[in-house]
Amino acid sequence: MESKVVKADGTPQAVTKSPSGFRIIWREIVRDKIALVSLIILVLISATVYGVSLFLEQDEIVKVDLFAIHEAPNDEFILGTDYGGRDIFGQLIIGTRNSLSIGILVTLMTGVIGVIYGLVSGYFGGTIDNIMMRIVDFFLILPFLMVAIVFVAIVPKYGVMSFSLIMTAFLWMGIARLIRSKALQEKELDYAQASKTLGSSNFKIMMTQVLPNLSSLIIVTMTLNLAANIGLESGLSFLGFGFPESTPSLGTLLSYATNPQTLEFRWWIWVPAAVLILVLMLAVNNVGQALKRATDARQRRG
Amino acid sequence: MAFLKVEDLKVHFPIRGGLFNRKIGAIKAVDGVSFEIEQGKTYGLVGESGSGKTTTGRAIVGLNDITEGTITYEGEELNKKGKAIDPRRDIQMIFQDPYSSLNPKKRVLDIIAEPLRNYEKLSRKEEKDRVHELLEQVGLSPESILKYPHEFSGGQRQRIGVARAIALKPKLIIADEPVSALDVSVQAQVLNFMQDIQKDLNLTYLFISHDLGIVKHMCDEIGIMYKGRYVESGTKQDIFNNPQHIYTKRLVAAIPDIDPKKRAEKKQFRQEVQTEYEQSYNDYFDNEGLAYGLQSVSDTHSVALPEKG
Amino acid sequence: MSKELLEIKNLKTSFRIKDDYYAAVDDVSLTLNKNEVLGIVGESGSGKSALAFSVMGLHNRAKIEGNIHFKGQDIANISPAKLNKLRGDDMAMIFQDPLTALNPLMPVGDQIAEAILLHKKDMSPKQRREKVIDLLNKVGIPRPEHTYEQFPHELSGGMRQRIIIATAIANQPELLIADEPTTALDVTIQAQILDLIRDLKEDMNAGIILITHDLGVVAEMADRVAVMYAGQIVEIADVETLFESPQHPYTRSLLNSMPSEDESQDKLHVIQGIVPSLQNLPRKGCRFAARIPWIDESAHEENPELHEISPGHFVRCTCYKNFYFPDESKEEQVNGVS
Amino acid sequence: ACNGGSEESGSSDSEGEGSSEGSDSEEEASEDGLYSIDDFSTDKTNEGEAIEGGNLNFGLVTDTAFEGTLNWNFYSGTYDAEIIQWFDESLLSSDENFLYTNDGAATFEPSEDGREFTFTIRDNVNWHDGEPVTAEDWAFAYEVIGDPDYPGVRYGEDFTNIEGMEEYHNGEADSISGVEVVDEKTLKVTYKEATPSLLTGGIWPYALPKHIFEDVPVADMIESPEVRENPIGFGPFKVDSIVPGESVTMVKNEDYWKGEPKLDGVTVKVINPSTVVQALETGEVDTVDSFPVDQYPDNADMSNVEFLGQTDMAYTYIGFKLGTWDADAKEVAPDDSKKMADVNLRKAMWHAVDNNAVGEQFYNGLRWNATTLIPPSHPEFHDSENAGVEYDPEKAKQILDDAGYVDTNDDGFRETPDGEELVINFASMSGGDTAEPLANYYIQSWEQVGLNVQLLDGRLQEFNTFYDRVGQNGNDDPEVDIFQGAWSVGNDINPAGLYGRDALFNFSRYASEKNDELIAEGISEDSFDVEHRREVYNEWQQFMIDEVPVFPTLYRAELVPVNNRVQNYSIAFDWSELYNIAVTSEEAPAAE
Amino acid sequence: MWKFIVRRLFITLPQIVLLSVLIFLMAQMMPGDALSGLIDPNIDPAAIEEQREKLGLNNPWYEQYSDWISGALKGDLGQSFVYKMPVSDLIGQRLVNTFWLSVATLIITYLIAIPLGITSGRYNDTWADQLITSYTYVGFATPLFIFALVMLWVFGYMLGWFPTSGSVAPGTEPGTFDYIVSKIQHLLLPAISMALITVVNTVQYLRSEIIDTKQKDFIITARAKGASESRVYNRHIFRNSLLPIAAFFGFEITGLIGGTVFVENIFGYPGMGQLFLQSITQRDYSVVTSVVLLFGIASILGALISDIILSLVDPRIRIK
Ligand SMILES: Nc1ncnc2c1ncn2[C@@H]1O[C@H](COP(=O)(O)OP(=O)(O)OP(=O)(O)O)[C@@H](O)[C@H]1O
Ligand SMILES: Nc1ncnc2c1ncn2[C@@H]1O[C@H](COP(=O)(O)OP(=O)(O)OP(=O)(O)O)[C@@H](O)[C@H]1O
Ligand SMILES: [Mg+2]
Ligand SMILES: [Mg+2]
Repeated sequence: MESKVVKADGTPQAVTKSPSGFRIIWREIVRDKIALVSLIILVLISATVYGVSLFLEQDEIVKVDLFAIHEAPNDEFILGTDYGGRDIFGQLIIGTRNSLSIGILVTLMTGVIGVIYGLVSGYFGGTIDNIMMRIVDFFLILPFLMVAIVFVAIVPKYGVMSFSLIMTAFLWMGIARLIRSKALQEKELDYAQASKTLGSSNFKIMMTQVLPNLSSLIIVTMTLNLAANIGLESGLSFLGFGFPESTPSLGTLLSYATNPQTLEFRWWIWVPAAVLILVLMLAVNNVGQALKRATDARQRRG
Repeated sequence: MAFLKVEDLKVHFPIRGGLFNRKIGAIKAVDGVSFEIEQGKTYGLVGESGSGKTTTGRAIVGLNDITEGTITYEGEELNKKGKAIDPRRDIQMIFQDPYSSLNPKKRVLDIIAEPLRNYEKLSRKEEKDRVHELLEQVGLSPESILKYPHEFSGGQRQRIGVARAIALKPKLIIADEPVSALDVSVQAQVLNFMQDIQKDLNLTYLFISHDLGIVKHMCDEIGIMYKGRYVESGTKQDIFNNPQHIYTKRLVAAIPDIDPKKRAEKKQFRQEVQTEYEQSYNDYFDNEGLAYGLQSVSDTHSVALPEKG
Repeated sequence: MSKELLEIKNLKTSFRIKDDYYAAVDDVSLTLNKNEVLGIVGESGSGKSALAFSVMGLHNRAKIEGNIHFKGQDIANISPAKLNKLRGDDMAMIFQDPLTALNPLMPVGDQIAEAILLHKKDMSPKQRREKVIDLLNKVGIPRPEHTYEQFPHELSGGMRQRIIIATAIANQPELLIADEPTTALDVTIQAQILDLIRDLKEDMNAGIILITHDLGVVAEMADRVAVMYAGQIVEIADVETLFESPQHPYTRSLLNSMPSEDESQDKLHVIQGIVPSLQNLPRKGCRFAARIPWIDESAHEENPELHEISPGHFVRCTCYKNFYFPDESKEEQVNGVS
Repeated sequence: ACNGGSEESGSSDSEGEGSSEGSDSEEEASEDGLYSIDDFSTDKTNEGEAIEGGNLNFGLVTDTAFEGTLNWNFYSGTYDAEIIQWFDESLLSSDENFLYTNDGAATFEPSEDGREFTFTIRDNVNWHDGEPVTAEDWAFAYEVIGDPDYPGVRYGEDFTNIEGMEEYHNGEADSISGVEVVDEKTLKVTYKEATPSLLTGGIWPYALPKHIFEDVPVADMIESPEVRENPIGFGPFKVDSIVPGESVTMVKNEDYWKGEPKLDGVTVKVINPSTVVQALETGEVDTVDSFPVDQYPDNADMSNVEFLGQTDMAYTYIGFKLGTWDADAKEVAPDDSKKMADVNLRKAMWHAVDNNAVGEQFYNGLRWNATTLIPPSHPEFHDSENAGVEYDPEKAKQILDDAGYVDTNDDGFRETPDGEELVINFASMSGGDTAEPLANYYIQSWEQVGLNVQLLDGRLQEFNTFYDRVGQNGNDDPEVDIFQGAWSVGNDINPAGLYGRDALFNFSRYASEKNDELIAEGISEDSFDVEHRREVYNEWQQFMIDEVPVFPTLYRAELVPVNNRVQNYSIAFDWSELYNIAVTSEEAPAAE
Repeated sequence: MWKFIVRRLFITLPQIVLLSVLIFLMAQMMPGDALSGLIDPNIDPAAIEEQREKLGLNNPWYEQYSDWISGALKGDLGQSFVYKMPVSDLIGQRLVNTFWLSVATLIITYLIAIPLGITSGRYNDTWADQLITSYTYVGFATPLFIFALVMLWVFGYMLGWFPTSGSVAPGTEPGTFDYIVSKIQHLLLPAISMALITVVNTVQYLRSEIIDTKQKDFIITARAKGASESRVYNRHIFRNSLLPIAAFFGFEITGLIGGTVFVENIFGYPGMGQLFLQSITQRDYSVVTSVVLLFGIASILGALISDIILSLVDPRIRIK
């Protein structure tokens, strides 16, 4: 791909400096108005959520107030309260922070594990690859939900970190497979072969030659994964295996909607969370899709 | 003692299948190839696609495992583990595709410095100086050092590849179709340049190509491969003026002539060769369609013919 | 009726890049007669394929200006339906890469049959099949019945190229455009394919445009040769003239850079620089001037035109008159990147 | 009949239980959005003219499938029981105090010493297949449950108390000496000990049709088609078809011993709790087994139903760990060194929580302050005079100060009298919307009086985990200091199963001689005298208030909405006239 | 072909065994057991203990496991502790429901996805494409369970078009026409809800596949033959683009398993997903193990089916 593009318009004399991969990506996002808006929204939400939550005490927010149960939005509680008399707005802020943190943590951890695993498997190929892929296959058939449930039951402190770890244990395979197939292709390319003849060790080739060439793929996949991962926790919470209420998250807020009374009569508890999830996922997805276009020359806009 | 000696080289790739992914057969990519190269010379390896040229080259630099046979470099057998000095430093490779052989994410500096970093402990400054020196040697301006490969034309890229290959001052370079991805005009540039540095650095080339015109231009000795085996080897003159094997003849006849006036003549010749090829195919190839062992017909010239008698 | 099969007049094919159009084929005029092979040579990116695609009407997002008369009909701006009637029937094309040019999921026989089906609607499937087998025979495929059912990936490069040729000649076209038909093939196979095209030409009495960057192929195949550089024709002449007395600096450089038969010359000629990209093409003055900097600027025309220097031999720009190869010893100094 | 919560609820005049008039005011909350159980009736008001036949749709509110062991002798899930009651019934009926009466399908006659019971089954009581229900069938039930291969969970003290049962169960005897078939319709059962509990559910009142189950091995009965696909009984309706886990359709049993049912049939089907309101509003179901009380306030004005209500046979409590379970001796081992061993501490913690506020705020008055460990659902034994312990944080502080629990290091929390940090670990169960805020509320309340109570692991415990840690297997988790649980109580009020010395379910592991005495006295022969028994239990209730091994927190209301078209319906515990139910229209009206 | 299938199954065997051991271990790690749910002062703890002993719940896990696996090898998946019936019977009932739900979902998914994907891919960057793409984005961002809840509300209750729980109307005779109609009515809404969300992936995939194929050289060849635009699309582009979708089919099965857990719970549809959750909360180990194993086998089979389909429709891939 790359070579074709260059072959057609790579004139060293005239092109002072062709943009690097990151620059292309950035340009693409800026050009794509929706993606740009999405990115701005994302940054704003994250800044607000992480910023404001610095001033909010999680313990204070989840403090039960018997005399403020189920209040509709009013001056004191901008978004009303839940059945514990707890401020929804505060929960929303902290909840978004927690959900975002999970999304990011899981994405990063699955990313790191998946990339390394896939890289090793794809790079070495042969029997190693065979064995490693069987392991992946095995993980793929594990009943994710059940394991999560077991963990919820037996892990005493169930918080953002332990939750992310469990999720990670089950979500690294996708990216590992993707990276593996790319690494399989990439290592056959002459530049990787050239490195070998130049005396570079396998590890060095993997890390310094092959990996950088997968970077745009990794960025795109991780962004799209981030979108999916933000929604993950809400699903488990819905089934009742998410966080305790003392750790608010978008999922816990959303899962209040399983109570039909809340769903019908107390929109302020779950609608903001639903909207936020939707907005977050849409925004991340938009950015991800723009990144995807940026890395795929054929789909690049202009 | 020959500079590089390849003896009865075999490289087989397993074909896997069956119930437990067992080996059920082998692709005999290289199947008993022997040749010698003298220092400072250019040895050409010619053959049609899939005949095993690349595999031979890769086996010499150590990218492919050898199934059988030996490769001796300056009297030392390659592929023997536990040697004090790594002779591979002396053997480098230039790749066919200048677009894929340079890591698109690396700057020229990093690309060229890679072998230096692996083998020589240089300071930043020394390293940079060496790279500058190498760039100069291959005729690229020093400011290229911070650019990415895609900012160069094909010919320039191939020069970067060469700079990298000569960084360790190798003695033997395997050039696997170094110009076939390039335009005619650029081809010339690279070929000229390769000849120049050969003189300057006293390099030995194993020049792999399927373009007979270029091989003729570059090489002193030539080996013709067919389905993993040699069909003929000899000096340039032997091959072009006195081809013995029908396959070689066919190859030579197929080269288009630049002179339009010889068109008819050429066609005539080609047809003759074709007729001969069809008639005497069985004299030159065994039942499996493979070439026989080499028989020397002169000091320099040997041809794959069935043993007489 | 004139014997001209195809007449291209002032053809300009422009691609949209960012917000502007850039001409990849710039003011090209050509004629092609029946039973004639016109070779087009030039470096990569010089616009050869763009020209061929324009004739076939295969560009979907390019702007095409000028006229293309095919059998007296202007096909440059013609309705898709009418064009579809011509394509594959009266004019056909052979592509460079025989693997990607075939649908990987269709038996090759069906792919040939499609060309017939589209233009000979009254043929029965059985007749069609026979015709395909016939064609396969014609292009020298050993077991046509067997091959009919095979898929592209099961065939070698040479075989695939034969399939493509069979598809192209299925309806006895009067115009055949071959865009680098042998670049991807081994020399021995190349020779066979070229022979095949030549035979077919004689059979069909067709006009052929043969696009290549291999001067040897042109020398063997063409009756007339056009040399393209940066979207323009810089020289056109019949094949003997061109190889015997090339005039344009580009043509001469090109010939000089080939390793030649006689080994008198140790060093090959190098053309400095590379073909500029579409956006960076100099649109004024001699487009080749930048690559022969030792020739004085005054030697070039301001608006280079084709000059007929002998009957049928045209050369663009007057710089050919003053052109010489620089001193051999200086020549190796190739420009660095600036 | 009960007093809890009614003072604070400030409801308009409370009407007597069972009054059928004034339905208008019943479902109206007073101005502060509170409801009172006193405003609900257990009986459906009849409106309009009943039609001939018609079908009733009965919803089982659950998000799981029912198990489908449709026989009294084998079932273990409550949903199965809700289904079985339509087609099979107890041979003995009981009154509002859960005492067996002689109005049922069988009558009984206790002997002088109260150890021997002679039962006589009425003549017109026949199985759905026309076979008469015989003494053999009843005895057969005893034999099956007592069989060593019996796969259910009913074999317990009620059975081991029968003479010869243990020998039979251990395989030492071929028959149960205490169970004797006198004639076709007469059965005699002899017990080892006579206790008043026998008459409140201590007798197994269900028969098992021998002619059907005779040839089925006992171990296989529970999965036999006779239990799962074509269950049989002698109740007012006959099972017609079953969609496993989802629904059961029944048609009337014309041969029902009390008379032909008015309805043509009944359909019982599973309704998800989250959609139960819609199912009622649309008339998809006429009524349900129980209605999620937390959904009531938002739907109190549902126009097509009448809400029936009564005090549930259950209470919520907070327990204090006072010892451990001695598995070898199979009894409670009290331990004075436990963190909660000081009764003052426990008492103070009770004073510190405002259960009336909890009931009003979390449950809109549909749960209310509990006073004693015998809930008002058992009016005969619930001591309505006993006011329990009132909410008084100042008093709580006072008690703690006096007992030496003071804050010595100024961290805002009290230390133990020995000056050590006091951190109390609180285990509470998850499930239900209010579980978490409720637990937090308690913690906050205790913090108000200076006690540092922490939620165990910082979160609620899932059901199974909770009971594992609290000690359902006898392995009490030493981490747990206090816990919040709930008990639903049986017909028999004998507290031995929950607070006795040898009760595994005595999770607080409290035992004392006085307690042993009182419990024993409650089921002594003297206690056949209800008056005496009441006195004993009043004393026990007060004793538990003084000792506080656990303290009750909330009593609860049970609400059941019934479509307006339904007639002759009641949720009273002693009501058993299913055959009398009628409807006024073919289709159930939907809500406006 | 058969050899290939056998080989694949052979490879998966150890996976399945490992899986079963793992599930067993996990089941043991979960607090409580199937009888914990019976904490009821009306039931004698001794009776419960006796049952535990009888059911072997007090045995060490490996004994329980070997009992179970040796039964499983004979086709006996054991007894459900909660339902007191053979697990195979229990699963049998649910499997049928889930099977039909999945089939309906798949059919609806493809019925929606293919036209949308084709439109979006063929006319890319038109308003129609943008509309469809927006839908896929929103669909991607919408949690399935919220969507399903809303669907249940709107179509089940507000409009009353569909039944709201169960798999069949009570009292309908199996085998009758009414029964079949009722079954279909019951699974339509869950299937549509699930399909509308899962369709998103397929549409996106199909779209990019078509855009990809559009730029292939052989499309130019087809045009050069004189094929009209519609023929080019129908004959070459769609056929080639639908191929990877067909191969996706098997993997969809794996995805469906996750979806059914949510959807069956929301719609009160008694299938495997519901059974799974329920038996986990009830600690009905033998059922959990069997259900998970079936899920595992289903996803393995799904992958296998994908490979087989791919090899059938794509001549480039040959399975020996
Ligand atoms: N890693 C490999 N695994 C299996 N087969 C291989 C491998 N590398 C090469 N081959 C096979 O070995 C044979 C020889 O390949 P090789 O690349 O050496 O040919 P070549 O002469 O260089 O051809 P070309 O002119 O196309 O480069 C071919 O049939 C090829 O398919
Ligand atoms: N669809 C397109 N959009 C934009 N630019 C194009 C397009 N097709 C070709 N070009 C540009 O037009 C110029 C001429 O391309 P063309 O393919 O005709 O060259 P060519 O002479 O056929 O080269 P080659 O020998 O590599 O095939 C090149 O600069 C190319 O980058
Ligand atoms: Mg090669
Ligand atoms: Mg081209």
